[in-house]
Amino acid sequence: MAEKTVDQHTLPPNPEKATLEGRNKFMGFWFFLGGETVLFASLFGTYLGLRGGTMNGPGPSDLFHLDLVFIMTMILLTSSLTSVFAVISMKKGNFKGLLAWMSVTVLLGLAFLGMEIYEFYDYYHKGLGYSTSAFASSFYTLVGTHGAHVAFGIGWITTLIIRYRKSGLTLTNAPKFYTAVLYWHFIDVVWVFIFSVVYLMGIGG
Amino acid sequence: MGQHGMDPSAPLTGTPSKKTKRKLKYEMRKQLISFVFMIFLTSMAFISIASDAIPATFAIPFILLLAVIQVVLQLYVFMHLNERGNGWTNIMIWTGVLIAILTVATLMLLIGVRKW
Amino acid sequence: MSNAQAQSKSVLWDWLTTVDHKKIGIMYLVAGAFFFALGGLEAILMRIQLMFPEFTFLPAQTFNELLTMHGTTMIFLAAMPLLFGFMNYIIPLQIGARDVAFPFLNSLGFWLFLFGGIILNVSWFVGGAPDAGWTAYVPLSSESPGTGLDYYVLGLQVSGAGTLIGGINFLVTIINMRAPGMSMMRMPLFTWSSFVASMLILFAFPALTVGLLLLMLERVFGGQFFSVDFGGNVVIWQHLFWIFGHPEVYILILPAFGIFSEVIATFSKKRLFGYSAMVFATLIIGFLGFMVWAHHMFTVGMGPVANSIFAVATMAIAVPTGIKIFNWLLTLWGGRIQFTTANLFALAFIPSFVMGGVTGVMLATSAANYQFHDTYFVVAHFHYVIIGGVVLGLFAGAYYWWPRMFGYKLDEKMGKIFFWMFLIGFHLTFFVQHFLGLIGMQRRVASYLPGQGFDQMNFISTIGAFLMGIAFIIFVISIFTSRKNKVTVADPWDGRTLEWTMPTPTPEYNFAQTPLVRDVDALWYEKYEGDGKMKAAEPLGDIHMPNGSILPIFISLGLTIASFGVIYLDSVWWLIVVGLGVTFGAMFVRSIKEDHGYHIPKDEVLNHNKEDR
Amino acid sequence: MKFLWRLLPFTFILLMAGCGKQNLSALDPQGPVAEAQFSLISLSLYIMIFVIVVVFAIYVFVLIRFRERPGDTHIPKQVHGNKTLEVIWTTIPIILLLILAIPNVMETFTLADTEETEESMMIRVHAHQFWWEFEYPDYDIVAGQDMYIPTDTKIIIELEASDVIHSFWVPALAGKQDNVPGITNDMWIQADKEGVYAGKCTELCGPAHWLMEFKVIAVDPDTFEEWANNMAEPPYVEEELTEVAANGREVFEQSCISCHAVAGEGGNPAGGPVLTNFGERSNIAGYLAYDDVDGHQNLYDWIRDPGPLKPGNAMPGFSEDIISDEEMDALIEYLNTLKVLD
Ligand code: HEA
Ligand code: HEA
Ligand code: HEC
Ligand code: CUA
Ligand SMILES: [Cu+2]
Repeated sequence: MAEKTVDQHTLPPNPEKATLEGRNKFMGFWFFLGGETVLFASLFGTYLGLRGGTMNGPGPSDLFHLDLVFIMTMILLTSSLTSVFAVISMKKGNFKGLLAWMSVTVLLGLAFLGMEIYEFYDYYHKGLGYSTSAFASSFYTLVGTHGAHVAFGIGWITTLIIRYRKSGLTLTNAPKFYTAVLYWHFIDVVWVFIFSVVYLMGIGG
Repeated sequence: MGQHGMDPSAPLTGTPSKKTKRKLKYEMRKQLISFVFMIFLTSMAFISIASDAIPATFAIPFILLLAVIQVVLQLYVFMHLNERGNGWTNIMIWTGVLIAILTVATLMLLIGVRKW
Repeated sequence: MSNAQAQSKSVLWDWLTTVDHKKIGIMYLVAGAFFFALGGLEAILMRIQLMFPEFTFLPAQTFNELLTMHGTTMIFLAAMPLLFGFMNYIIPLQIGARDVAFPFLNSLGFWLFLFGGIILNVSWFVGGAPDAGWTAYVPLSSESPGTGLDYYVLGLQVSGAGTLIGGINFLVTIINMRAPGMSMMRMPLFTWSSFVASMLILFAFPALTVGLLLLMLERVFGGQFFSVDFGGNVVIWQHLFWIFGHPEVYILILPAFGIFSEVIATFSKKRLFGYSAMVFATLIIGFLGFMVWAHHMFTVGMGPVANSIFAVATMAIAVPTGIKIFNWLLTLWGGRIQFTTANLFALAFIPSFVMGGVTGVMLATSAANYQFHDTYFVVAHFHYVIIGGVVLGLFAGAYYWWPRMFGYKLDEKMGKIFFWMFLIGFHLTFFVQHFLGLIGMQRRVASYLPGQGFDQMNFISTIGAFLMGIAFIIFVISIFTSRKNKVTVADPWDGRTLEWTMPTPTPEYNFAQTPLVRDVDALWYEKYEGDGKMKAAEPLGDIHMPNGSILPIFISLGLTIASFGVIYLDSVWWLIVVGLGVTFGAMFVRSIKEDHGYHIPKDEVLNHNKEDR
Repeated sequence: MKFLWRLLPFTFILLMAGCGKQNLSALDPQGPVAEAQFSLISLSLYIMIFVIVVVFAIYVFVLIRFRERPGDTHIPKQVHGNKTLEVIWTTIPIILLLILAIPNVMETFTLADTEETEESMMIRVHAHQFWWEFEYPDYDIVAGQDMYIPTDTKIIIELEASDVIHSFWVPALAGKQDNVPGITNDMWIQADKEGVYAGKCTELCGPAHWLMEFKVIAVDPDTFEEWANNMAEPPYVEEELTEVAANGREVFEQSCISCHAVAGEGGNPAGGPVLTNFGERSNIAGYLAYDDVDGHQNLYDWIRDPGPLKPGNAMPGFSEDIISDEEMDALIEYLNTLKVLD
């Protein structure tokens, strides 16, 4: 594992992968996302298996308002872009920019989460309790697990921002920011499927 | 592992090389374009369901296709899965996707409601 | 920072906070052995109950709890952790690394497993253990009264998280931490098979996580996934369980295969025959392992097309497994076979496992499976593959690596007594069970009626179990009585791989200098083609080491507390908040406290190495 | 040599015939389904024995020939592998598996052929914790615990469950299928000979899982018709009852009929087995001897306190406060009269 001898304090092109720790973290995190893929697939499968089981309770077409969900999707997509900007700032050595873009990402995430909470609240008052039907349970569990991921991502990135607000970019924190961004993209990927499979297909057939 | 003597918590200084800068600029453009494209895809999906003009038999596969395209964009443009040295990462992600597909198909089809 | 942290604190504190993969490996072995004895004891109790027809040694309910806990304990808390113990200790040594990729997470994985195991077993003392079988089929499990099943769900969830972390750690370690020259195709087979097993862990455990999550939501929070009256479906659980469950059995067997490859090559003094075929076969088994899970569900009503596909896919696994069997045989062929205890276990594996494997193929015959399913024929099958494969592998590994891990050899004489008693007991117990199944005895029965022709065979089976139990006690005794057989050389078996290149006991940094690998069986190559010494890939220098941490225990403890909050939601729901607070708090501390480890100065390394040579 | 191969499984089966009880063992098939399955089992067994013999032969040879002898210190040649061998031991197992897989797939489809025909008959099997209910839609009758079928008739079976998963297994007639709540499964069986075939529940379903037994009783088609018609309208309804039995009937109508239907009256969906032909059971609750040494002690014990006899079962006990000993005798006398065949 001979390290390329570079001056340790000059900005490398990929600071997140400049150290062995960074490379380990980077790779381990990607693998974790591979596992998460199966985790969400299991939840999607369960939802798809049970979505017909509304048992006289409200079903997708009684509940979903596509326009709100469309806006949520846009917000999350945009937050994906802002986190990309954060990474580009990082690679440019612009730590302030990194923090700023990460903050924007968090804000967008919060907006998304707020809307999701509103959505659940609304469905609940339209008669879709968690125990109403198998459809209800599997819907809330799938979308809720995604929501929990968003919440965790927000907490994680916020912690990073606060912890490193004054430290500048270092070889230790670059991989941390980078993996957080990967996580955020992954959340977005999952949402794309929730949007298509749960909401659009729920309304469309 | 020969990193001793360095302090990993010291801030990195300097600016990226010209080459890196050029690459970043190019990347930025690529990402903006794919972002716009993703927005477009999402809107298409939305419209194909929201407007009653399009029959569900077409709309459903269509939106699923759009979702897949978006995911590939996310993975390769935003998350740089295609960069060199990501061989194992690719293997793990696509294995995960394969098993994910199997899982979803099974839970839709093989839960005893219909016999095959 | 210097080595201030490394200086002597109390021994206990050292073990509680260690992030050294060798110590973690040993902790896995100790905990795993404890749970193995526990699971074995449960088996013996079951066997006593089944000794005579309509025997009333145990109430039916207790029997069901025992059988559930026996299966669950053996699979999750004994077999897998024992394998993890060897993987932890040996993989870094075999690939020439000083450490694993994530020492902190490694320790977290261990503590999660241990706390999960404790949660599960607490159920015995508070109103009854889970009673729905290790497969916990709904709705029996979702509607089982009492808290037993809640303990099952949360115990497995916590320990499963530990396993997943462990799996990722091994994957990254093997990919990123190999010594120079150690290409993938020069890795020892144990490392290879552990690598594939870790891949299986990565993709199989999330399905279990979701299954357990759903079961928890159903039981505690009013979910309706499995309630037919609310549109639920009970087959979903079975799929989720087996999407995990079938790969799980290969997670168990592949590292054991790896152990046999090492032991057989070492003790026949030959290079492993068909190395690349072995690697390839391992990968194929891993891949096919994911395509066949529904062979546990042939009778559940999926339909003939689905049954046929899964039947044929399952049979296909016999091919790569056969490749491995024949390559082992050909490794022995032309060798100079030494009958050490380690090798006896490896040699006994071949016929025993083949017998278990071929009954697996019989089970895979879907139309005939309608007769076999859920009978003692299945019980016989899986004990043949698990004991004849995994458990013999664990014992082979123990005898083989014991000097490396503990600095002494296990007594060979007692070892051979243990071996023969265990082997005979094993075949006695489980061979007759094939016939019991075929002549009509279902599995998971708390007893059976007389006059069905079951009596003698059950009696024989129980006697066999006693033999295994006594054999195991002999083994445990021999661990203590063998301590005088000190080993001071680095390479007591004339080994082939890198774990035999460092002084005994293994220094905490493993390799004073990272070795340079020039062939498969790196050490053997240097011994017989080179000058007998490993080449170094780097100059001697300070060695970087990670700091220990107590946080993994706190993270695991927090989850344990939260689990009790879930189990007793009605009274102490606030424990969830407290527990998650502890967990996230510990994670928070970990993430804001940068920890760059410390260095062992070059001189100290030099001194140490001199002393031990 | 070839002859020997054929003989091996055969001797094995002979051996087993000594152990297995008749009409219970899967190795002693009594109908086309079990026979088909048995021939697959035999086929797979031939193949497996072949594999085992080959492996054991190489194994034993190697262990004897290449063991370390005292004083031997030579270093064996470090062979890398052999392509030809790898191909051989990849191909041969594939061929062996094909020989097994093809008939298996065919058989899997044959066994799944549950299309109803002119000659076939349909029975719906409901499984409960811990007893069985058999509904004959063509005859509009329901029976408990004993499943009567005509011989030489393809019986289509639909499987359902009311609480947890159970599994319907009659080893001598056919392999099992699961009774899954919320799902209807099907299978078919057929008996060649008259006889009583033991049936078992093969899915863990609670503490009395091991006692959830039943019987399939194959009778000739004429007898079956008689049985089915009499189940709909039992002859004993017309007949005069003895005084004791009439008293017993009163007790029954007071305490039992809410759960147990007799002659089409009483019962409820969450109740217990139909007792219309209870007098003809050979076992109570699937396993207790009907006529034991002490007369009807088992039946008496069952009604008094069924709990310990079948842990977790749903029938309540009736203490002496509710049914006196005298009434109990009458009740048992009455239950004995519930016969539809003679
Ligand atoms: C270590 C664990 C382990 C291993 C390795 C295996 C290996 C195999 N298992 Fe097993 N199995 C279990 C553990 C394991 N199993 C457990 C625990 C259960 C029960 C779970 C429960 O319900 O509680 C189970 C149940 C189980 C079932 C479901 C039975 C039922 O409930 O109805 C089936 C069905 O197909 C099956 C098949 C197989 C097959 C085909 C293999 C193959 O991998 C075997 C391959 C090996 C060989 C075939 C031998 C060597 C090969 C040759 C010498 C080449 C030539 C051979 C031929 C041509 C045949 N197993
Ligand atoms: C790794 C897996 C593993 C292992 C090693 C074993 C080992 C054994 N198993 Fe296990 N078994 C399972 C996994 C395993 N089993 C599973 C998954 C099931 C299915 C459960 C279910 O249906 O849900 C099962 C089910 C099962 C049954 C069927 C129960 C039923 O269906 O009703 C039986 C019955 O005979 C049985 C017996 C045994 C015996 C006798 C051993 C013996 O090998 C054990 C030998 C015992 C010892 C070696 C230890 C003895 C210890 C002592 C005497 C204490 C001494 C203590 C000290 C010295 C400190 N097992
Ligand atoms: C609450 C409902 C209920 C009541 C009331 C009830 N039983 Fe039962 N009975 C059951 C159930 C359920 C079973 C099946 C138990 C099992 O095998 O798991 C059963 C089984 C039986 C059996 C065995 C049936 C067989 O086919 O072998 C007999 C006999 C019997 N009951 C008689 C009686 C008599 C006599 C009474 C009244 C004194 C009575 N039962 C009252 C529910 C009831
Ligand atoms: Cu019903 Cu077991
Ligand atoms: Cu399996």
